[in-house]
Amino acid sequence: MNFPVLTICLLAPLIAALILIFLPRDEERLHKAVAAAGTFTSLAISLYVYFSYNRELGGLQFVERIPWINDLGVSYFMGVDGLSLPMLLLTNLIGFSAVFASWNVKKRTKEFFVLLMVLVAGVMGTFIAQDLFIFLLFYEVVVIPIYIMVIVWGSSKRVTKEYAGMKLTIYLLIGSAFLLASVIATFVKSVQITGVPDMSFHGLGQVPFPEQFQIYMFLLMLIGFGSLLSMWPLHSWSPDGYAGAPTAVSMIHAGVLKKIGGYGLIRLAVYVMPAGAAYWAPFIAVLGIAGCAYAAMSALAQKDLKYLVGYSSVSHMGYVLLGVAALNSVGINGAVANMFAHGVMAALFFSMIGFIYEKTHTRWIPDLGGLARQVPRLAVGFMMAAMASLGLPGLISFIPEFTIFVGSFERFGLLAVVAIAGIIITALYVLRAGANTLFGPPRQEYDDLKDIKGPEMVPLVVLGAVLVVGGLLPSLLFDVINSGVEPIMAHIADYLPTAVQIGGGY
Amino acid sequence: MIEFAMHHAWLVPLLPAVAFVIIVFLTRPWPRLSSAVSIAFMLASFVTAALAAYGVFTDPHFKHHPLIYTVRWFGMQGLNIDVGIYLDPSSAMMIFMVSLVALLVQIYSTGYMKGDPGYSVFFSYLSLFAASMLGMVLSSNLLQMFVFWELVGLCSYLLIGFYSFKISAREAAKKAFITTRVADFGLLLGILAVQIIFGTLNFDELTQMAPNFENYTTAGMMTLIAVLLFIGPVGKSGQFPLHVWLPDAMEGPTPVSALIHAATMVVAGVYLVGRNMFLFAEVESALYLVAVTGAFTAFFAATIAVTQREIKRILAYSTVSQLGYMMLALGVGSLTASFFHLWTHAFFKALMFLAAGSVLHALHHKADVWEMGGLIKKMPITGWTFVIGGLAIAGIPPFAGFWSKDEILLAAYQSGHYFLFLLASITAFLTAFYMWRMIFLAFFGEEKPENHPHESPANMTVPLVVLAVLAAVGGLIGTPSTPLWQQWIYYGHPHHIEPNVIIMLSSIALAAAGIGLAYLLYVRDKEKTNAKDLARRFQPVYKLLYNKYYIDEMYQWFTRVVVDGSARITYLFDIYVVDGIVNGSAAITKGLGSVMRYFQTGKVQTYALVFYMAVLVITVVLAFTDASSSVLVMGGAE
Amino acid sequence: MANALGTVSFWILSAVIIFSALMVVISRNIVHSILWLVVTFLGTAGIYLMLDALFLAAVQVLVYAGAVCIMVVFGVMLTRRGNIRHSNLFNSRLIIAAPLVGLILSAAAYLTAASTDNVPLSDGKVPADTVGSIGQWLLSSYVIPFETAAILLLVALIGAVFLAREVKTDDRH
Amino acid sequence: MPFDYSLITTELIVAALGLAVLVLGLIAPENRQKGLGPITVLGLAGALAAAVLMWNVQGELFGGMFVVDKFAYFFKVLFLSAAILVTMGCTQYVSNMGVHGEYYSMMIFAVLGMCVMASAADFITLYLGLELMTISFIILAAVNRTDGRSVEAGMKYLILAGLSSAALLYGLSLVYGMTGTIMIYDTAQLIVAENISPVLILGLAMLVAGLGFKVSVVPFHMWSPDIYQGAPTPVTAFLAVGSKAASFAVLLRLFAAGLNGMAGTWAMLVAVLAALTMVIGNLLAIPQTNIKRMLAYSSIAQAGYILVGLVSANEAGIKGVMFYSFLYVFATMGAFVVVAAVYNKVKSDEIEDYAGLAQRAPLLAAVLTISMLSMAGIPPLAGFVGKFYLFKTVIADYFWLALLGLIMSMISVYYYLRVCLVMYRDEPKENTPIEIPGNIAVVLMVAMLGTIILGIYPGPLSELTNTAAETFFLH
Amino acid sequence: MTGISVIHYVLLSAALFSVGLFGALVKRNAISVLICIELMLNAVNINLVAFNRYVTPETFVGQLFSIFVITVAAAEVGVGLAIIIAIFRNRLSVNLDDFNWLKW
Repeated sequence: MNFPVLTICLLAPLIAALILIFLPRDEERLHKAVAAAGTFTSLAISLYVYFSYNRELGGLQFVERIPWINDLGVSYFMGVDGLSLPMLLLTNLIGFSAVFASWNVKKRTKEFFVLLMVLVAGVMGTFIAQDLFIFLLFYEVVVIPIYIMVIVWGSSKRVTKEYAGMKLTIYLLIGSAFLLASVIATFVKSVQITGVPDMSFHGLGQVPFPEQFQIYMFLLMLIGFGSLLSMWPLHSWSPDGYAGAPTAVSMIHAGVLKKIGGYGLIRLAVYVMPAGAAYWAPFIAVLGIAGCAYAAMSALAQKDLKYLVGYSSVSHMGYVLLGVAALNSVGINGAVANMFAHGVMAALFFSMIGFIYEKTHTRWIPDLGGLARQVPRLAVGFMMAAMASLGLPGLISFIPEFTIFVGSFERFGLLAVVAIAGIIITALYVLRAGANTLFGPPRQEYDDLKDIKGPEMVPLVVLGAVLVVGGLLPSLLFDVINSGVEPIMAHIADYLPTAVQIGGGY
Repeated sequence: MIEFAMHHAWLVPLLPAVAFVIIVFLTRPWPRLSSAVSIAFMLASFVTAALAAYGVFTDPHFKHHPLIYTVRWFGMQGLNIDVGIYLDPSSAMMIFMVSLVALLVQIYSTGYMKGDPGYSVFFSYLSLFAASMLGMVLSSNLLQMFVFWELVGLCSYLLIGFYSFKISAREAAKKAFITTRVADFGLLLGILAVQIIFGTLNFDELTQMAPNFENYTTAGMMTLIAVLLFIGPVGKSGQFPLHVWLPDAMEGPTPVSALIHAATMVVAGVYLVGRNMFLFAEVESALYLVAVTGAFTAFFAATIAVTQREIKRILAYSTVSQLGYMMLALGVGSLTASFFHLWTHAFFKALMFLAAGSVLHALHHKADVWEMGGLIKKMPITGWTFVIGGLAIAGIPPFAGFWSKDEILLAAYQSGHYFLFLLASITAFLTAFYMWRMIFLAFFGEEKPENHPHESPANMTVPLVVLAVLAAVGGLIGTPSTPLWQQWIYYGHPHHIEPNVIIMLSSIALAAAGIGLAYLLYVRDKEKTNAKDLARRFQPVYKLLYNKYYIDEMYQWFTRVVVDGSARITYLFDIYVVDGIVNGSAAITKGLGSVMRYFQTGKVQTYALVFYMAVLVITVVLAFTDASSSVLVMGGAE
Repeated sequence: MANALGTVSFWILSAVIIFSALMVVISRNIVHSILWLVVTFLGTAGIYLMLDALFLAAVQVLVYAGAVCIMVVFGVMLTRRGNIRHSNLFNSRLIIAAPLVGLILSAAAYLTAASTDNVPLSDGKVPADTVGSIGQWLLSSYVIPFETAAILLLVALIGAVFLAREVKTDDRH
Repeated sequence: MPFDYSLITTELIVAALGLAVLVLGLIAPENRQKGLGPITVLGLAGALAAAVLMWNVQGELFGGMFVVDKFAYFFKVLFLSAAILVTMGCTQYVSNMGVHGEYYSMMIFAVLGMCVMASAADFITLYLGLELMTISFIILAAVNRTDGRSVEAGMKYLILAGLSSAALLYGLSLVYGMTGTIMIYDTAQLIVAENISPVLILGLAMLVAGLGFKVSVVPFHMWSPDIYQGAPTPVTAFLAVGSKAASFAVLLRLFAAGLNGMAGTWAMLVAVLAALTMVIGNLLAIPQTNIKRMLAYSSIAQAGYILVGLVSANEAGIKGVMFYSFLYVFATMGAFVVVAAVYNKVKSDEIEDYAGLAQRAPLLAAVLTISMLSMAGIPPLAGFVGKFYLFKTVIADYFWLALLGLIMSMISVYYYLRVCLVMYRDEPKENTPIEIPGNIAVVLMVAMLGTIILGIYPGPLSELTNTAAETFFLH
Repeated sequence: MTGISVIHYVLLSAALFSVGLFGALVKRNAISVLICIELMLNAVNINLVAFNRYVTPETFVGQLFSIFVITVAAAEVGVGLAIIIAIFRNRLSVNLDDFNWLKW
């Protein structure tokens, strides 16, 4: 593949951002159109890539590789495999939807969409970079635009948006400091061992790191990626952050940005440090389970919709961790798929909450009620997201969750039961929120609300369609993911403990 | 044609699903069109189902070799899941029954729901429900079954909450969903365990493996799996102690109660246990649990039903009770009896609900039977069909319910669970009593002047009549003299239970006694003084029953105090401890900065002082710690 | 004999230097301080003489004892305010500074004394033509520092003039 | 002894330029004084061109007293670029101040001092270069005589620089006494780990203190916030970049080359000082309300990061220092030029007066943001790559230091973002846009693009610093 | 020279340096501090000259060094006094502790 498809995909939003910079300030519609065009291009390309990816062949495809920094062994190495592909698609689905979810932004639209485009491009970059260094370059690109978007366009509730934004930013950055330290150490060690600097994931994966070293490094990476993934107890930025952020940011952050944590955990930590992974897996599982249960319980106590979804996403990331910790094909498949599923679902959720907030100026559940009558389409979107959140079969998140359960149940047995029990609590809070927001007697003050229409429908249509299609045809997702997970599992197989099995063989 | 239907049985669930999509995306603005689409597709589905069922029931080959065809759904190393169709006599019977009832209910709904603003939506939900239910019935593996299982749950949720602006409907829907969700947790665990132990979820493979389960796991684990799997049905089929949602589910429109909460969805649990008989049959104790749960539920619900006042609630408890019967039958190992009762119950209970709906329709949703009376005169079709249903459920021959209930009692008796048999028999008496109590109160006796009932339109009465016919004759295929049912639907090998005349007669007697007592209390005694007297005399018992043993209150207490309380505690822990640590370290960092800046006094000689102090410290530390300097060497050996 | 003389003169000069330096610090009157400073500088020049650095001794006397001290006196005069007798007081740091400096001195003295044997002593003779040699060095090997020093002096000159100049009101446009 | 003048072309050009500007400043009429800025820029550009063209011409003068290697060239290019940027970016600030000739000539002489320092391979040259630079800066700091703060800054710098010079000299004299040479590369041979005079420990402490003062290492840093705040902004900028880089050049020569034999003694010390510097610099930056003071603390922290490169005292470390110093030029210049530009309009350096800058002057806000984030080491900006190179050298032996450095640099984002908060969130107090003259815009664009490009594509600079670092130990 | 070695000179230098430092730390008057710095530089010079005499008598490295130190010291005093005069105009004080506008 000579044509640099991925680079173009990456550049499209950046070019849109560049165009936006030179547009006049008050052409709001134009800003939105440009942003939509930019993200649409990326979406179209990533759809093309997704469906033309050769699943039988597997491995890295659409590869572009240019030497970049010789003494660090860095190359501009872009490519997609079964792991990155769903994430790429997810990014663009959500990026595209986020533009439309922000359709009603009135204040300083130009800056808003410039930052949004940078955000989308940054996230995209992490998923298609196959070189650790390039990955890191993109890893934090997004933090600052997010901060600015939160403080300018965000909203304050329990905490001020300034606090939320700062907490989010600093928390993630400090987490990433651990990651960076481990990356540098890994690199130095790899040069020591092989003598040849190579920063590509593949190259690092081939280095036989000493086991003790792997164990230390994995822990650091776990802290780094774990805080991004809002692993319990490193999650406390998450609910506050989402609550403070404007809709588009919440969508992208909960939808894809968080997933970088899980993605990195698999792509870097597990792949390069398999012995470390094997060592820490039970620990991760415990944290994952704790996260599931704890965040679900916290979500139950929430009255603010965004907090609710914020805690809910912490809870869902617990499942992802659990899947990763299972360290078997099924678990990791499920983890990746669940990241995709949760991304779509959370984005839809946040976009709907965003519309609700925009229209009613409140997210406080007791102040809402009966909206299903007044804004039925919004209610449909909300309920779809809610149902996906509680893992309703037929929507995208059930099969991934099931897969995670299979994978983790196999390894952790009864421990996993706690996590599975989380689905009950999830159902409880999600349904309560849905019921108290949408159902019940309609309130007079909301009688003249306008239902979402036109461009506002895009998030619902796009993400809703993915929710349903992914739920009905999970193989669309799993075949791709599996083609990426299999090589990783084959690579790390030697380091893994034999599975704790229930009963005899299976 | 028949061949086509059998090999395209996936059309049976697909057709209503298509109807759902069409209504949602195209015809929603046109209510009549929507209902037409829905009914047309349902009819097509019914025809296909009927043909397929006909195909199955004409070829004995299928008794032991179900027709299975699957396609890959998704998979990876270690987990491969197919979707497919599993057509055997049981599922053939089910799709026939479900599609028929669904069709009738849809027709009925054109009348009942007329003018409702959510008319199209209602039909779309009904279609979706039919699709899910049929899909569940035809599932070829446990996961697929679970998927549809949950989807019917969703439809149930949506339909219970159809009048979502009513707080009661909203709460009932939520309750239904969450209660069944709790149960599904167990089911899911069971499925996971099956997957992990046997490596497959396909029924056909599992059927082969289950008898040799020792190769895979221990008996204890098998029991555990069976119990876990049973938890799902406990929730879905309203068994004690997860029955609480079912009576509340009556907040939905009455056709929904008829279709979902009487005839089809609630029997899904029974069907699931039946479908997995190969697992349950291997572990005696699990089966016994099923039996006990069933019998107790049957009795327990019946006692509650005795005191209830709202027509649909009485029917709901009766449903719970009848579901208990079915479970009991399964538990004593008679799939035949269980499914037979499932089949007959579907007709008479659907009939009664629809008739009740007709009544409510006429009385503008006045539900208390005590405020009705003499309706049979104004609403003859509704009334008499209801009576047929009442006879059927009470177990009066030759109505359908008699045969199936008799089969159950017989099975219970013959399996040696005499106590359960006794319980079931008492329940039969209670059933007859409370059912006829309702009928007498509502349809006979004096008319209430404030009511202005009128007979419902034809599109509502025709389904009633059809169902009444089925309720009357539906059991005739399983009488001791014509044991067609017993020859087709069974687990393992056909049961040839010798009819036991004593049991038959005693059950008739109990039914008659129940009806008679109801007659005495509520028809003969015009002022109902005796009934009221009884209620007063046994005030504590009456209150206990009337308040459904306070189980709802217990659950409410549990959720409010235990669940919400611990949620609250978790949240407080989160914002004060977890977040407190975060904010605390931030505050410490900031505080350090703010404090230390005051060392920066702005006085130049202070800076110089610090400077040389540092020089001193460095010198001293280096001189006295550094091994490479010769200072230490001098002080040491040299 | 020469040794004894050298030893005696070293101790005397040292005593003078340290005493006068202490007086520089202790004097409450800045003018006295400056006078004591001159003494210190002269003492240092004596040390230089002992160390065969004749040219340097001359420079010391001319530059330090002469030019610098005069300059400082001018500085004092230009900034005189209030009572000259109390123009050179201690500040409150005394209590910390005194032990600090004492410790530094002890550390330095200890380390210095400990290194007696480490000094790479040389037996070479000092060339007779001190001044000539220094001139040679300065303009050959040390030309870059020399030129740099020249520029430095220029900078200092310009800077001093610039800074000490009265700010005219029309300086700012 | 052959004397190859071509080796000191750069210094000669700078010296000549300094004298020329001085003279022109004295004779030019008041209204023409503004022309000195462009002349300075052109002259420095000439010197820069010379340095770049002479990249491959290497050699030593006077038996190694004055070393002209790629390491030196690299730093000269750095000083000159910084000087050009700061001169170009702050012409308006300077003319508002009303001092031209003296200012520009002092600036140029400071550059000269730095150039001498970069090449100095003996104590005397080193000391004189250092003092030339220092005295120029003392005058520059006080150059705005009408502003009490400026003079106070000069005063403080004078006293403290004098005290630190004394320490440095004392240290140098001890090294000289214990080795008998003042040539840095000769001391390397004479001081070996097995035989270290005790008094060298004192000397070492004094040297660390003296040079640590210049690069503002905690606890020798206390001057810098006051002086950075008080001095005129361009001076602060140049002080932060030039003085610091030159002192690092000297520090490297003196420690990594000259005292390499004592590395066992000072490596841990430097590591601890680096850690202290990072922590204190960042923590004290947090409560600041004046942007210059905040940047001063931040630049203290930066010195801590750069010092990490010294700990390993090998080529990789030197390369890290060079790389970081270079990108630090762009970041610091970007930030301070913005500060100067804002001061021209707003007449304040308080952070709260930056309210709404993003709306009044998006470019200024963007450049300030990017510069600060680069200092914090946020990818994909240059600072990240620089930190990568620096911490890479110590991670194997001083893992805690690397981790601490990374954590502290993330904490630093906190106070940088507070500036962003004010700039982006708040509404401007007055809504007039701030026009940005062409020259400032050019500087800003250079700084911004430099920061971004070095971050995204650091390959070429990395190669360059590699070759330059290779020359370091060749003498 | 049995009695007096280079170490004596170095010790003398250390003492003088300390006295100078002490003065620089504790005097209020800026000019006095300046003087004390000169004392410290003088101490260094003693060191340099002594080492020159004992370590490298043939070359004049140490002496040259001290000549440059004297030069620089003179320049420093010049600039220093100028600044003191400038700040005196501004604040009417030469007490260093008064110059604390820039702090924290």
